[in-house]
Amino acid sequence: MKTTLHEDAVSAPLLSAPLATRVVSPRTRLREALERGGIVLLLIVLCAVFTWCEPVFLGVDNLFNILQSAAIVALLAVGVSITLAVGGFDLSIGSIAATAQMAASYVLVVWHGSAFDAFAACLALGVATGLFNGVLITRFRVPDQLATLGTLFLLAGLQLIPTGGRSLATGSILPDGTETTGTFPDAFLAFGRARWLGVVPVPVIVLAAITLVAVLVMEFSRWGRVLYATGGNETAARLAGAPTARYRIGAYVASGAIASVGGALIAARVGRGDVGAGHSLLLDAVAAALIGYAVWGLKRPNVLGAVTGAVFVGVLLNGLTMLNAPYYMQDFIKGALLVGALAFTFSIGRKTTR
Amino acid sequence: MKTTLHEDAVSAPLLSAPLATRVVSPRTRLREALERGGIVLLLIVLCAVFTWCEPVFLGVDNLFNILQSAAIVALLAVGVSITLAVGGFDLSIGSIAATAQMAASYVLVVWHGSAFDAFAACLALGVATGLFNGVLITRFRVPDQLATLGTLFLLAGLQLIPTGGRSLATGSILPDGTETTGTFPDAFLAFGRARWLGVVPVPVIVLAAITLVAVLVMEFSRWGRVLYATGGNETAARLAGAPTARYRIGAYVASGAIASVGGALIAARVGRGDVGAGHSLLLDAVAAALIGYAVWGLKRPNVLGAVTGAVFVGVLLNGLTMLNAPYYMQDFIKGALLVGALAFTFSIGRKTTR
Amino acid sequence: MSDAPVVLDARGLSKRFGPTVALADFNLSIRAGEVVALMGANGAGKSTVVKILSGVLAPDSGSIALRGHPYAPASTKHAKTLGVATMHQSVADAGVPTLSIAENLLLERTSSARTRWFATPSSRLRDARGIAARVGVTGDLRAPLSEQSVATKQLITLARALDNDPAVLMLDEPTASLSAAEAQTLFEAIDALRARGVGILLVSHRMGDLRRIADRAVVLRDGRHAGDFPAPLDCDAALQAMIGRALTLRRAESGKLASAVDESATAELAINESAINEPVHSTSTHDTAATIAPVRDGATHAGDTARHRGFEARGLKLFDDAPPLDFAASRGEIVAIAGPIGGGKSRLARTLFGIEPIASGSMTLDGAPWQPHSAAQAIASGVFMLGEDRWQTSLFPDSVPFASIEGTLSFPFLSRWFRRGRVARRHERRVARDAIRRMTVRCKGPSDRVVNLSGGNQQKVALARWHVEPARMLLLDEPFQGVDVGARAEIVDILRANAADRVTLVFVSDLEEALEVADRVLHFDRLRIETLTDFLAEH
Amino acid sequence: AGGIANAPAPFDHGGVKIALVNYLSTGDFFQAYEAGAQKQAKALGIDLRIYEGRQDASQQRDQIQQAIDLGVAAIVVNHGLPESLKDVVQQALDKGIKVVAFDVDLANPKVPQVEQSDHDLASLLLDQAVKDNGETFSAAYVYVPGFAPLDRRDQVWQSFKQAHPGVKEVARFGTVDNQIAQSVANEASAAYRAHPDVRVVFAPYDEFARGAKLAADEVGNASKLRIYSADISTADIEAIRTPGSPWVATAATNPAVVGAVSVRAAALLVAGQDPGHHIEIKPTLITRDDLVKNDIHTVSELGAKFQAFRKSDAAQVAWIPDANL
Ligand SMILES: Nc1ncnc2c1ncn2[C@@H]1O[C@H](COP(=O)(O)OP(=O)(O)OP(=O)(O)O)[C@@H](O)[C@H]1O
Ligand SMILES: Nc1ncnc2c1ncn2[C@@H]1O[C@H](COP(=O)(O)OP(=O)(O)OP(=O)(O)O)[C@@H](O)[C@H]1O
Ligand SMILES: [Mg+2]
Ligand SMILES: [Mg+2]
Repeated sequence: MKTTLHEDAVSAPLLSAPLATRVVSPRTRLREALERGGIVLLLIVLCAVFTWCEPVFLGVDNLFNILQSAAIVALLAVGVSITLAVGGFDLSIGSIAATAQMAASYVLVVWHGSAFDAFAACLALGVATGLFNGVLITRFRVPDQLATLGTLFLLAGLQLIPTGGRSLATGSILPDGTETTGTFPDAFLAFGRARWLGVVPVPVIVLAAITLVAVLVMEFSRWGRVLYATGGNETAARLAGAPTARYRIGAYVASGAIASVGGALIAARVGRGDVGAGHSLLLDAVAAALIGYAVWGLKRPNVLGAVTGAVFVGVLLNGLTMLNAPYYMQDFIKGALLVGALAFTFSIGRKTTR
Repeated sequence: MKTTLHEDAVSAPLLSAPLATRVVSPRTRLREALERGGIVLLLIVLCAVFTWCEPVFLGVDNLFNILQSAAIVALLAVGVSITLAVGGFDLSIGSIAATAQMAASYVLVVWHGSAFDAFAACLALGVATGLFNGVLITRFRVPDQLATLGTLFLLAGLQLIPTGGRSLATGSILPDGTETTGTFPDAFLAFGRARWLGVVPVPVIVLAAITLVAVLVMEFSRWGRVLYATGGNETAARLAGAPTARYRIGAYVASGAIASVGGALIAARVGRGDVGAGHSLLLDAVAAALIGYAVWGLKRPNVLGAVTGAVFVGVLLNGLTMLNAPYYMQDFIKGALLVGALAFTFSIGRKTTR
Repeated sequence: MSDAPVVLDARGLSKRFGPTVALADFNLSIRAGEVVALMGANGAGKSTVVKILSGVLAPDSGSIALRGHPYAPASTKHAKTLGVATMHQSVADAGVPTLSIAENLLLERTSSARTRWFATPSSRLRDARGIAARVGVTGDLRAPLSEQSVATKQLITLARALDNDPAVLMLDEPTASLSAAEAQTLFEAIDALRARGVGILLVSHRMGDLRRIADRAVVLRDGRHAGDFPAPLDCDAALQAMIGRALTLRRAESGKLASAVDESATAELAINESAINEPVHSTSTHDTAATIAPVRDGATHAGDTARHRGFEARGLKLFDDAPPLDFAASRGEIVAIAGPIGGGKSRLARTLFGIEPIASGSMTLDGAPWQPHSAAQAIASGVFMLGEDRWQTSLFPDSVPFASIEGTLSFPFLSRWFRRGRVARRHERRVARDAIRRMTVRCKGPSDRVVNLSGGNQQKVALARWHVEPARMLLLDEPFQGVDVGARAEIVDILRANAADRVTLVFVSDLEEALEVADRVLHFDRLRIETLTDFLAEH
Repeated sequence: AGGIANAPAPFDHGGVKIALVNYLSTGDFFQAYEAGAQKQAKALGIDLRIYEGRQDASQQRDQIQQAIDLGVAAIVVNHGLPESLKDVVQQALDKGIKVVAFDVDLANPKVPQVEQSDHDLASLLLDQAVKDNGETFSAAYVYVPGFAPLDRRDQVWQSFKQAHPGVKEVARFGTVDNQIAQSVANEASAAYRAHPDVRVVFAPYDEFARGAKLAADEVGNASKLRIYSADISTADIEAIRTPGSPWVATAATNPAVVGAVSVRAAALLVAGQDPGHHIEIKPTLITRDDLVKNDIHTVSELGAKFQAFRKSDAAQVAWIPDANL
């Protein structure tokens, strides 16, 4: 991860320029502007095109609809970005969300728990998994991607066991033959379905809130600085007296918790424990998080970028379906735009070396 | 995946490898032996257990059957390992395999091509994709994981277009309404189904051959050294005269080609082109490649480890199915063993520092 | 002075790494306001001492007292909070390349739980400026650290060390990559601390520096205490204690290698005498000019004769707006290109090596036009370069399977030696053994991992690499970084012994080093080149 | 698209927007289903908007909402999870949009239910299995829970085992990892080796059956085995026909027909006519012998032989032109 993504750290001596001798020509300024705004610009262009072809696209309902459909992926992407920032990589978010979703349903349908209980269960699961990842990585020195991949499989299996692999809804049969009797309370369903003032979907509000907090922490708080420092050069951070291990664990706990909130949202939207849910979440979230590198030309993991990335993909899919592009074209166009946007952003910001 | 570049490395003790002429206590020697053999040992224990519960397990047929089922994941894992060695990470292998498999079927069923044509088409596709990845990464400076993720989506979509998202077999309907008439020639099917001397499945032979070549190149040839050097410290490698960019492209071409062979094997075995982005292939391959870090206690990407990792998982699944473990237990146990083995291997190899 | 209270008192420290005894029963005490120099050859154990005192390593045995209380730092953080600040030898550990200078300066503060959790970027910048001021770093603190020169990185690290007013400050090779002027700023900072009663432990290979500020020198040899030397420092005695034999510096003249301790030693002393009270830079160079420079410049001023065997640059411009460079160096000659850090030496070196484009002008090698366009091509045609900062430009991290001495040595020549691809370990090992012998690298064998070598020995390995094959031109960028006097003398010998049939260009920021190694010294700053005499005439 | 003469409004001047919201799109069945729907839509001059399904229930919700925003005349819901659909469907109905559901029970009087009866389908197969193998045999069962059709077929299998104590389920496996056939084959061959006594494989999904057959060929116990599966495609027919194939029977409806029916039902609703609340398409049992005897190679030839398979007159009225599938 680190080696590949922060390569300028390695090529540094080739670029070394004495402190504060940066002469900025208008051309470079334009280039930098493009580098910063590249993807955002593309996003705006896209919206324009879609609106032109299908006016409904710009309708308030539809825009919130897009945000809503992007919300869950965006949440997970925020989580991944945080772990990327500490030089890690949480591959388990997808299955955390899926498992949390099953857990919530189990609490509601089998244990007749309240909406609160279900939500608490989700969070507990997310935090626990995050701790588990963190400890594996810091105490047992398992490489991040390896540890979280293990957790991925672990959860993917675990979530199936209580129900014997079946989906979980009122009246579904448990392995022991009993039939479930609990139901999803409206309070819980509202969490995923209600709209504030009948306009803004709750998931969007949740996303906004979490994003706000994450941005504050990552960009403006000392914790965020230490997280990035740990990712940039753990030894240096440790020598500076930062409890890097604890921070890394923290990052995984955070991403676990956020992912589990995503899971709760899924459960609330679907209204049952769906075994198939969230299988494509991981890749989409990672895609969003990595697009985030490019969004503001920061070339480092960042929360706002990740969210933008998720919305970007959401807009694309929504617009394309509106234009009735066959679904098999959608994946392709998604990929093509992704690759194009990236090639553009990264090559434009490239410095000449040999 | 993380590299530390510095002098009297504060973390040097962590990295310091056993030295040739070092007086070691029997305890350390045992520890190092475990560190090296940990996972292999576990593998043997597993086999023993399975055999004890189900004697058929150790039958020659079944063993080859395991190898056959592990072959494709193993192939992809070899590819990933090569890209990991240059400090990259090829996330597109899964979809390369899936697409190659469709391509082969298309050549056979729609264009009535020969087995050779189909195979050539696969390879061409793999090499082309590898080049594409490599150029994105080296020329356009797109971070590896980002570039290959883009390619992943690109291919996932691309493979659907010719058939409009349908699977390809004799008699499937193309988007233009025509019905396909070609068939899979036996020559091609044999590539995935035949057994040498009626015992060794061809895929296993293919795997063995490719592994051998890969190991020779990666561990014993100068090319392998440049690859690892590029991954370790690209600047140093470049200053020492290595055409690092070309080597990185090379690595991706190699992994692309290998993945496409995997795809051809799938097509030949199943006898049709199944749509599907090959996400599970990707995950399993990455898992295998990362287990490879641990296998010989090398803690770095390595081909032999990756193959062992794949076989490890293959044994697990085969054995569990024999014991009639419900499929949802399999993922769980897979994950548990994975995590356990890794925590073990990595923590045992750790030396005390602060 | 001597009645000042003892702030740090270490007794019987020992540390082994496998079979290597890095430190054996070592005692050290530092008084308030005292500057103690820790001297020792490469691998003597200096960094080990520093690491133990700063809580990076735990001693195998021994006890430490800080201000009379037992002191056993559980971690670097702990050490810091107890009042022991450290500037480690490796710049790479020092900062976070991906973060801005400001954020690096504030790393300690952000890491400490006592800091307020929220801060606007602007307020951060303000705080950072405050810290930067202490060591005279100015300018845009938002630039990423990765774009800074080694010197700037070092100054930033020091600034951080000073920030949390320590009782004891340890500096491991602080001046290794500092120009005289920058060293001066550093020393002033140290003087200020001394006045505030901070105890200081200074590890350095530069006699000049030590004589300038050390109150006392403690010498280590092979991890053992080998003598205490009060100020004024008796260099010869100290060096002798360090290396265990009378040091014989070679007279700086190409060809003959007559040993003559007296002249060059005194020459060096001459420099150092004057270095004590006056600012190092100007005076020392004046003396040098007086004693040595004219002779040197007289030696061989390779003119623009046609068929000139060697390297020649005509109207070479590194940038469009840079002055044209004209200079030549013949085969068998060692030319030092000396000048302050950030003057463009590395840039020039990389240009000659062919990995930086030239704006205009021409270069010739042995009369034939020299226009390389890649490292590979340069190496193939016998032009080698040793980059500055070994861990960035030469060595491979331990995660690389062949990051052993032999693997590091053979890497550039794999394609030359093993055309058909298969790497023959035996050949590699033979070459490595030979190199280890010639370079006197302190190690167990060719298969040693490079990370486990001491700084100086790592540097020797990096240098040795470019001596396993004959070179037409050898470019050395800061080859003496973190190399002790003894080793430096050895390296100089090696360079001379092999200089006979090649052009050797040494790019150094330390004049002392330049004078020791070179037949001829060219001064280079702001991309402008001139002979040392001309340069000195101007001053 | 132009309108149809003497069709009720709004079909008389075409351009009616209808949305087809899928839960799953991949796989032969759903592809054929979509194709059938497309054809019928074209015949009716309908502008059919197809929403891809990625087996993601919450996405399906979003898509229905999107369709509502788009102002379609009717929505065809193809599969899905009732819990996640009921409320959004209600929203659609409230907005006056007609809704037809295929294979997902929305339990809403306003919503006609098109169904391929999985119950019948499974029982057809199992009865055939008993006919072929007698009352007592040990079986391997390929099943992955969590997919509505498979779960419904599973219920039949469970009650079947109750009713036939002679039937022993000695092995159970299954996976939906891509490529499904290949992953199932890996498991199946292990199961066959561990349980040589297996005579019957109940694989109520043709991807599963393909894997089971592949494994049988590899292990070499094809001659001792009979595989019973659901769904059919030309490729399946070829696989069933191959000499010595253990795949002896499959039960299926023609997905294209089902697709067409769904669209017709929606069209009727839009035209203000009643397609009836419960529209069922009966599955057909297709045995190896049928295929060989009648020399059937493709689905279309199959249609020629089996009336029920080619076309269904469910939701069929005079003014609706034939989709000629
Ligand atoms: N992590 C380690 N593992 C094994 N040996 C080590 C390790 N660290 C240091 N050593 C050995 O301990 C000895 C002392 O090393 P140290 O770095 O203290 O020397 P030094 O005095 O700092 O030399 P230099 O001036 O070159 O930096 C050396 O022989 C070195 O090889
Ligand atoms: N684009 C440019 N145009 C003109 N001069 C430049 C340009 N970029 C850098 N310089 C000058 O070139 C010199 C080299 O800068 P650099 O930071 O590479 O120093 P350096 O080569 O690392 O110096 P040293 O190796 O001596 O420490 C500096 O004096 C700098 O002012
Ligand atoms: Mg040192
Ligand atoms: Mg330099």
